Amino acid sequence: MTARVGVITFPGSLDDKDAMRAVTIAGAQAVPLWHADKTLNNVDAVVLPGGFSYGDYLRCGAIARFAPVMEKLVDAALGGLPVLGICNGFQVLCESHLLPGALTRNDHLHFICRDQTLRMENNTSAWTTNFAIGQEIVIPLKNGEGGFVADERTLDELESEGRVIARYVGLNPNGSRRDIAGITNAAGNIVGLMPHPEHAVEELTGPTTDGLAFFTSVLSSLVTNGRIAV
Amino acid sequence: MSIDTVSHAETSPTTEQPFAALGLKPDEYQRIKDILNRRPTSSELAMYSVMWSEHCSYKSSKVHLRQFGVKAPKNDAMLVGIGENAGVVDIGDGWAVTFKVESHNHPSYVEPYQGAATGVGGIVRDIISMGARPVAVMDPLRFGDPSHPDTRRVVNGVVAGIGGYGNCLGLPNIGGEVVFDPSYQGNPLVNALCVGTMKHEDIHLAKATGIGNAVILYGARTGGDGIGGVSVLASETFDADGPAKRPSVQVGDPFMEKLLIECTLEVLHAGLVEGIQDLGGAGISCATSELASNGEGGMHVWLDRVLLRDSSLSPEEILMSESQERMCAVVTPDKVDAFMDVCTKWDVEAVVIGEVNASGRLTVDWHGERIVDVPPRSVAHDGPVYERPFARPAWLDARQADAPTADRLARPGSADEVRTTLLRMTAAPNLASKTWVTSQYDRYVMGNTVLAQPEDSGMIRVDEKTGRGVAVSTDCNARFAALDPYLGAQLAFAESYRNVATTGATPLAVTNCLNFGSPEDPGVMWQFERAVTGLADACLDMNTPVTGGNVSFYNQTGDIAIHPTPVVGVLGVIDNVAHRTPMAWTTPGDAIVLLGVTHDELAGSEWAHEIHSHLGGLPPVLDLNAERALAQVLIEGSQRRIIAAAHDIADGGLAQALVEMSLRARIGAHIAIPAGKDAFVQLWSESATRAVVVIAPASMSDFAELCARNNVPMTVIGSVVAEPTLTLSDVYSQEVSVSISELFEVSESVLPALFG
Amino acid sequence: MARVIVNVALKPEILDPEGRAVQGALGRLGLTGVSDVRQGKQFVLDVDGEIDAAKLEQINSIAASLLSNPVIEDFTVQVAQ
Amino acid sequence: MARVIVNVALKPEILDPEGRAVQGALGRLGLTGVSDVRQGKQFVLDVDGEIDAAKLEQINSIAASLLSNPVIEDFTVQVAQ
Ligand SMILES: Nc1ncnc2c1ncn2[C@@H]1O[C@H](COP(=O)(O)OP(=O)(O)O)[C@@H](O)[C@H]1O
Ligand SMILES: [Mg+2]
Repeated sequence: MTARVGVITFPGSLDDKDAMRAVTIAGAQAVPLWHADKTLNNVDAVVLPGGFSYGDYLRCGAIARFAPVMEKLVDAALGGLPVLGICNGFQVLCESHLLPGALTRNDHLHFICRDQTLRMENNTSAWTTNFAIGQEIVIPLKNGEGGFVADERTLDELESEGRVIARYVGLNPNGSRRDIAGITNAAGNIVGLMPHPEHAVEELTGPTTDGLAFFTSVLSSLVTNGRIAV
Repeated sequence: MSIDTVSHAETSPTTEQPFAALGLKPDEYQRIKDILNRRPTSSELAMYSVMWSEHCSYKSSKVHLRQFGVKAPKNDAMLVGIGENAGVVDIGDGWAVTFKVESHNHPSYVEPYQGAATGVGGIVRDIISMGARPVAVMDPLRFGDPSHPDTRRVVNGVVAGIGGYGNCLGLPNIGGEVVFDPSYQGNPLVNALCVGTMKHEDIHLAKATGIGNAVILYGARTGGDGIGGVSVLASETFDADGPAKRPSVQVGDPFMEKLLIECTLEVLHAGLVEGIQDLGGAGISCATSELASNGEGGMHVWLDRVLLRDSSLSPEEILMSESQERMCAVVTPDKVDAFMDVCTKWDVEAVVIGEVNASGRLTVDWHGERIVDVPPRSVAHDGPVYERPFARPAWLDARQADAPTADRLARPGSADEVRTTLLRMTAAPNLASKTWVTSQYDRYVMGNTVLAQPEDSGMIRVDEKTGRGVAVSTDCNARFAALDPYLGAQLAFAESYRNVATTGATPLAVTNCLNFGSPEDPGVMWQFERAVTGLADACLDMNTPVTGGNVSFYNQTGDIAIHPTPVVGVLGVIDNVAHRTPMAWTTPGDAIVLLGVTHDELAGSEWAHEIHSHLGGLPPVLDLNAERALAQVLIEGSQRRIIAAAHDIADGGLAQALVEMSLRARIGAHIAIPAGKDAFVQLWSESATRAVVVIAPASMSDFAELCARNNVPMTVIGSVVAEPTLTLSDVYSQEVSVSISELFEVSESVLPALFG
Repeated sequence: MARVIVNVALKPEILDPEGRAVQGALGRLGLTGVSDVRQGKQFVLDVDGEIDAAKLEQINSIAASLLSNPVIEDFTVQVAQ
Repeated sequence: MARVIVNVALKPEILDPEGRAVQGALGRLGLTGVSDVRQGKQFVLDVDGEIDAAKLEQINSIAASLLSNPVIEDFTVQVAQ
């Protein structure tokens, strides 16, 4: 059985089609989910895509958090459903308190789009099992509010529990505390990532195909955890 | 508040009206009275004044622009030509592409962020109103002197505005231009281009057909912002102390526009729409009169039904409001409910404001009273047409005589001087890396960007299954146009054409944005006429029709006009984007080949500008047959996969092309200046119709045959090396060598230091 | 030390997309009867020494040029403690 | 109708790059002695009817959840005329 991976579209989501393409290339079935629906359609995992949900007015992710579909998602995520929030999706996860911390305006005040080197620091979360620890990858980064902040205690906790999944290498593109590019929750099923793996899944259009492993990882974890049969 | 109704106008013929304040000339006002056989109501006056403004009516440019139609090459690819919101071309496999460039110059000086943002918004709505999904944007920009204190404000605001709007819409930015010249100090140019794709059957036109059909206004509410904005702004010259009146500017809402895109494409694909029109300059006046006159010729509008943001607006203001993010659709009565459901799904407000009828008139009521009753064509199409006087400016002879010959402008004459010049040119703001700008734009969204900045053209995959795609470039060296506007426009076209061919795509169609000074100046009008003629002649010769464009006049401060800046965009098609030619070499040992011939042509060059602040002489000569042959080699070489990399030679000459290729590749090259040639001329001349190509040894004989068959001169000038160094040998008998890290440092630091 | 507060708001006739988005969200969260929401910026400046007339004049002119664009925005300047 | 003003500011310990950029620009424009600049948001809500205790409570809770993010921001609510 192929895994069904849902991709939620909020008004203003932009990378939803890209996320669906990435899911498909990884070998799963992409299932579109709509912000106003109160169902997750029996999917095995969910991607919250990048973009500017509700124009990113007020604060990125602040309004999307209150969308009807999010009620279902929060429950399911707390119940172990693998969830990946990319960029705006990461912001929604923080605003929903599924992940700690917040994402703030880039320290240089500009939107930035670049091919970003990351060092993978976790290969136990649902979305990172197919990476090696210490592996360096290059995937696009594009955000205006990507600076990860949290209080020192939370940061220390994330570090000591191995919940920082990836760090910026070389240039820190947004002023993120401790160069953090992505984190996971304690259970390892919910991951937030500022850069965009879905834009690095094809030779022709991405800087690399390094992003694909995030999507194949979740398929592996679903099998390992017995959430789907092989 | 009393309403000026039609019947009131009939009975009060002597009422004084502020036609002059609205920008109408006495004879234009008289013409309105002749058309109506009475004085216009205030609402009618508002409509005529915005629709007959330079910006909306093209009254000064029309007589010249006709050449694009008259001289249009017979080209089967053209599905929709000039006159619609944007032209449409067939790219094969049932796919069609529409693209257009538009200016938002004046508003971007007054409020750079919002001016640029709403410029992107406006062109995107033109594309959706053709039925296409927007898939990419580009932004040709011109700013004043980089070291002028005001330039920083304008650059930062414009770039953030283009990024802020385009990024939020989810459209990849795949190219553009950033050029600095003091001539743009008080008149920056913000041109925005959008590309859209659709299947042939999805093409839609702006016409109101079908008697009894509903006219639906949907999108943002109508507010008091930008009333008369574009039309008044775009038709007035700023006086020397800056903007004389600071008219209201519109604020863009890209989120609303994103909803509008999705909503519009959904109603179009569901077959719910008969005709559609975006609301740009002149707002409801424009949309209703154009829809009506392109259809059966009659429409009635209940203006009080328009949803307002500010309930105190008068009917005149509602008619003139240029609030952004609105569209107008013509829908059969049985489909109105379905249309409204789609709007509700996307949280877009919509209301039926009118009905198509057989009256032949455009009538508008305000709370039951008739305030407009006009023939729609007289508003939309029969505006005044001016045959403005034009004359070759007297100063041109002296400028053309002022050639940058070796005895008049000091040239580098030793290896040391060449090295110094190479670094200075790499640091020239016009040549330095534009990463500081382009990194503020999302180029990845939608996942179909195959090439983007700093490549020669942007390239988008249109069909994910077959790999069919399009490439687009925009170019213009306005200094060439200042020296000779006819040739300057042709050189702009040739560069853009070449940039498209360089990436392996076949040029198919042209759009343009003609940015000039005041049409009331005969010298400017002459530049305009020459540029249009040059472009039309070149397009005919090269079989690439002009499918649309935009004119921006009054780009001048006091008596001083900007350099004539005819920005030309060329669109090409490529069967399989996997075969595109990138600009960077990758493999040590590959040969580096110069295509074309280099003459001593430095007039209008970046070298003359940057090193000597000089502008004089005659621009490079252009041979369109040679240009076509070069393109043939570049395209066939890409299709047969015998070109490993290619880069066109333009601003900054061969030297700059090699620097850019090295920076992109991060590995170096060893170049030998051909024996018997002057190193300086070889490196910095800007002769047209040249490119650098990279050929693997195994493909060399095939490539040589290809060049010979097409009569394209080729010279092997060096090879790719593994070391990160660009080495030039035989430079006045010595060697010049620069590490790529040094070039990188120099090139990347310029714009951040100026504007960061 | 004095604290100066500069509030910058879009002019009433100018579209405020952010305010509109907030208004929509308020409705969805059950706060009804909100007829308008405008979102502005607030700058809090800590200035050494006294704010005399000349200094206030200077702050006013900076508020009119750097902190706001008079084409689309209004501002107020207020000296607090 | 009542007007409610909600001011939202970054917590003092959170870096405020916009405030810092303004501070830098103030110096370049010749306004010296500015020891700190913070940039916050101001929401002006026009609410129909009276603001009673229950309504104020509701607005407070929305300010704490929607209008501000307690991880990084503080807010104040103020009823004006
Ligand atoms: N404002 C801009 N927006 C996007 N891309 C830009 C912009 N300005 C320049 N570029 C890109 O930077 C690259 C270099 O520009 P330019 O030197 O004008 O190229 P060329 O000389 O090959 O036409 C091109 O890929 C161009 O599209
Ligand atoms: Mg160019």
